[in-house]
Amino acid sequence: MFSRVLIANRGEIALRIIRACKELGVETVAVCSKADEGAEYLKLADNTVCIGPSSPEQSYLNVPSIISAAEITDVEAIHPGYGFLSEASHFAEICESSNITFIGPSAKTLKMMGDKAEARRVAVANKVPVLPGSESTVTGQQEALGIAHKIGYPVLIKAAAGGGGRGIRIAHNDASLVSSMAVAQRESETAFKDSSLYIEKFIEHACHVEVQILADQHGNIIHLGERDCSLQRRHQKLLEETPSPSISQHQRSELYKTAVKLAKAVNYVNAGTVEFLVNKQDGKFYFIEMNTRLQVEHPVTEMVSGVDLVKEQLRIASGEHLGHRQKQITLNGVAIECRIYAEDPDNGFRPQPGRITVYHVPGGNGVRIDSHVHQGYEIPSYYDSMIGKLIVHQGTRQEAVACLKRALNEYRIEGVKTTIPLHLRILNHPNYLNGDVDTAFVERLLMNGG
Amino acid sequence: MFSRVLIANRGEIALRIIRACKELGVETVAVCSKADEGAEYLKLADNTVCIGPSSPEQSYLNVPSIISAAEITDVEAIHPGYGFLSEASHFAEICESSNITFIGPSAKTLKMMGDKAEARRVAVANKVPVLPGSESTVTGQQEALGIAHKIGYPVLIKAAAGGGGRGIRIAHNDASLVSSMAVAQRESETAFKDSSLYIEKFIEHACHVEVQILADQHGNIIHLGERDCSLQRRHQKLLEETPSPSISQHQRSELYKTAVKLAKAVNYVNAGTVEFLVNKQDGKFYFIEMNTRLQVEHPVTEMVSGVDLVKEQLRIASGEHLGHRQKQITLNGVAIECRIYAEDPDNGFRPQPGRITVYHVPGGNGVRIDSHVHQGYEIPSYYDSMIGKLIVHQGTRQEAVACLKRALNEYRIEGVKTTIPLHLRILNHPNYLNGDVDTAFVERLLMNGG
Amino acid sequence: MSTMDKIKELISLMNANDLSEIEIQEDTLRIKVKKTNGGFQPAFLPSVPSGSLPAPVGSVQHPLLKKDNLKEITSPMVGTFYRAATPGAEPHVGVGDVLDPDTVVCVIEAMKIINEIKAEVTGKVVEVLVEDGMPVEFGQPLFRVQPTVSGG
Amino acid sequence: MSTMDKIKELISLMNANDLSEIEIQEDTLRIKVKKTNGGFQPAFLPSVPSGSLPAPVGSVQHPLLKKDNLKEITSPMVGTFYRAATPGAEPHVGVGDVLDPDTVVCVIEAMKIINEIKAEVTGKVVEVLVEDGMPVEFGQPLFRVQPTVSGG
Repeated sequence: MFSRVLIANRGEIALRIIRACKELGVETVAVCSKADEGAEYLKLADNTVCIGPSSPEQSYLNVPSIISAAEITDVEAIHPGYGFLSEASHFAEICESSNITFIGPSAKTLKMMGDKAEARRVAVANKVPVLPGSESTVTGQQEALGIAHKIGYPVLIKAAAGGGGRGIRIAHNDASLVSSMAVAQRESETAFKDSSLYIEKFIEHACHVEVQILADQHGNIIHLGERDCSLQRRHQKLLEETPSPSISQHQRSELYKTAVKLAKAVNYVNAGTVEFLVNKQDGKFYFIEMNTRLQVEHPVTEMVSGVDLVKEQLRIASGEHLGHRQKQITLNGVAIECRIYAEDPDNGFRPQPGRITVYHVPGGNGVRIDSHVHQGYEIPSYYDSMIGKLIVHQGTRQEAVACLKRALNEYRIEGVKTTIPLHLRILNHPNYLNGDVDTAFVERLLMNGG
Repeated sequence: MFSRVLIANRGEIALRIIRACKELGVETVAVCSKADEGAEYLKLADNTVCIGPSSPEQSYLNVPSIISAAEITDVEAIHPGYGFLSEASHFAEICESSNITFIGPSAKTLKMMGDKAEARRVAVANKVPVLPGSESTVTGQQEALGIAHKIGYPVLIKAAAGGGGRGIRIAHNDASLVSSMAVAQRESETAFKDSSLYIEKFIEHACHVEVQILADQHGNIIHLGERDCSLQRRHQKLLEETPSPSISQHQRSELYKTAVKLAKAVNYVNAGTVEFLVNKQDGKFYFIEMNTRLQVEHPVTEMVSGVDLVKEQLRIASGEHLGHRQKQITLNGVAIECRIYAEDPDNGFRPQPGRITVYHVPGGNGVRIDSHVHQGYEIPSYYDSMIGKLIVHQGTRQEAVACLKRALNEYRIEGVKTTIPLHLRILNHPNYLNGDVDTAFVERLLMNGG
Repeated sequence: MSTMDKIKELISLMNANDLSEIEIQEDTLRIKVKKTNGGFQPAFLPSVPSGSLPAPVGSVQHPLLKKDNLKEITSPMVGTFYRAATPGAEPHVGVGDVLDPDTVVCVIEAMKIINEIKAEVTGKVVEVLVEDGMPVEFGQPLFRVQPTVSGG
Repeated sequence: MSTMDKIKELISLMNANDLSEIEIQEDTLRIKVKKTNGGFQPAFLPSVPSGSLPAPVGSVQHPLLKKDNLKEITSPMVGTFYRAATPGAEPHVGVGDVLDPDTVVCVIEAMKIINEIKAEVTGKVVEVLVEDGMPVEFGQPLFRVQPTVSGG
């Protein structure tokens, strides 16, 4: 195991990784921007290095600064968390050339799976079903229109370098395709300095199901079940659960097999997630992409499997064999996660930076809280507005929903508005209770008023 | 299932029961004394009834007041929690005669197992090993001396009506037996209006291991593994874990068999705990007593078994069949609980009532918090000084200890002193790490300074 | 007194009384005083409104009345409040009635037993706070009384 | 008393009395005084003292010096601080040296690259805050300078 690790991230996931390191006896170096300097969660790290000003580009995305911080603190490895540099192959390459272990797959894998068109080719070559769409990236309007006509509207426009729901648009006809493409390209150019897109068939009633993979450097690959992340708002996940209430046992085992097959085909190492879209009408599933990193929603998998994914990531990166064989993995009960965002529901769910004046979290049996905030915490305006995750674990879905509701009602947050009322609305909706949800459920709920 | 239940308790266990009821869709009536009136945890109940002044005798032990509160709120059942009236057979009798279900065993069972001498007779009759000692209660000095001479010093003096470590004394010779008896009788008379005692052999190096039992009204009895509660201070438990690090697989299964046998012999119904003392020198074990109620430390069992004991208590009391058969129970990993007391370690661990000015609890994977307090909470001076329980669940004991340490270090409590530093001292002690502990471990640790 | 002097006095009041907020508005006099909160009093979200225990009649506090030295007769037990010993009988007391400490003002039924409640105060009944037949908890105000002997 | 004087007095009152808010409105007199909210800033226990990054030399802030309009030259990057471009060479600057904005005051090595750091201020070096060869983080004060042109 490593003796010292740098965490190239912030907020709840930085704290999540600090906790795992502490439990493994690994020293931690946290990095921070000027906006996060002095934040309380940083005090739980053994060391903190300020790496730049508040803007993410100059701090958490600032590769030279992070590498330099790693060098002056003499760490053996860097954990990138999620977002920021977690899927940046150039960062992983620089780590490799600086003799620092990047805790994640190789730069080569990151590059391959990070290029969605390339990932699609790999999937097709391995007989993994993919959505009808462009076979490689598209930049020209005529090409895009041609593909749309071939596969039929509605179509989805995705930034090749996107992630976290950014740069995704739906077009229902030629005119909206042309205008959406222009916006998507501009956005993608700004965010990722890459304006290439790809286009695929949009499925109206689909659920988003992803399979968690763990693979070591010695060729052992296992899965840890699936997560259903159909509840999204603006393509951003809001509530995730395992097992998926929308798929059959047969579909489930097909998804597991497919995910492991794909991971094996690319010699995947470390934790990864294979995302699928499942058509609720005909039950067919399609590979969307592989997330070559830890996911925000990883705790639901930890709750049902009893496997600590962050500790496993550290073990795998340090060269250890997987501690679990597939047949040793049993998935017990149901886990659901709510991502709590500081957002104003009366104002289009705009992020609400500001000071949390009152903060009290739920507790008790089956409740887990992952959060870096506290009473008096000042939410900076530069980053994600998620202030924590509430995860519950119970024997059945009905019990999990009941537990989640009572826990959400115990929250006491003042100073900023949060998405807690929205979560309660979802949980009280009869369709949610019946497991009758798809990726448009939340948008429909919001359109149906107050 | 019941539609409305009254909770005849306070603090963390009242909140624990409110949470279970909420998750089962059962309405709750909380009761409170004047000292607890307005406490925040009460607001999570559907209804609250003030039952008397601050002193426990006039409120939480005030049977007519509680029954009257149950009648005016029209509840079907009363959950007594632990302590207070939880093992009072007269209270259970009055519930029965008032057509209110007492959530626990029958008044008959409470009476039988509550009388330690009677419990001992039952154990002997069922070939359950008991400690050498008095066969029935003792009140006379000469009788006590005779028994002590027969079984040999040191001996333990216990209040027949005691519990929670109260009224227990060790005597090493005739003089200390005589004086201790006098004090114990006076204490017991005050606390329980019953001055009868019993005397048993004191084992110097013993561990305290107890087996959790669940039994329904239809004759089904299962166990949910053991808890090791050897870490005590003044006979009060401080840290509990499962599985016990001190016993072998063979001893473990013998204890389980013995506990189930005894529970069956007394036609036990609801949740109960059979306590054993295990002699660390020769491995022999002895029945001490049966706790006919929920235990403070029940969460460690919940963590490894996945069974919610409070929900099971409610299901059993409402006449349902046990939801689990013995072979369906699997105990996964290791769970440890720390009881956090508001006490001043620099002042003989005297309870510290007062206002909690800062309160922030740990979170993350494997961490559970059961607590009724919050920032700004005023700890009343009338009751137990426990302000919460921290429970961790991990795959191995080593991981559980590491998780517990990092979690204890995340606590931030100001305004009152707590036992957190003492817990950290225990967890850092090499003997604790090796599982080399007995019931005198904590006292030895405290005597060795610091 | 100057504004500054006023503020200084307010601050010393705050320090002496553990207050967190004082608000004054002098034209049509508005005063707001807040006790130190430190963290928060309400730790949890308010639960659903109570189902079985209806709010007692007139249970809202009248601070102005209280200032006038009114006394409250509170319930010494949990039970059901009856103004008369038997159904249909005349209430023990009503508004305007003069009480001495031994006057029985109502009965409370608890566990099928009828308990007579005495005034334990000398004075005149100003208000009956609980409706006949309603449940009451320990310490709940039952009557408001204008004492005739000593002030509050 | 002038408005400024009032504000100053209010601020010193706040500091002396641990207040978080004072609000006045003088026409029909509106005053609002608030005490610092007992909430807590430090949410977690302080961790063990940092292992690898030693505290920079003289990094403790000197508020009095700061008031005297001293300026700090801070590190624009993470890396290792060297007072000279090559080992054994004379330091670029020392206490008493006069700087103009283009004066190279030190170098910081980051990712094997030597970066020359310029003063970006005109003045005289009063204090060198970091020892040669020590790691520095972004924004860390390196030198304290007495500006010669404009005050702070």
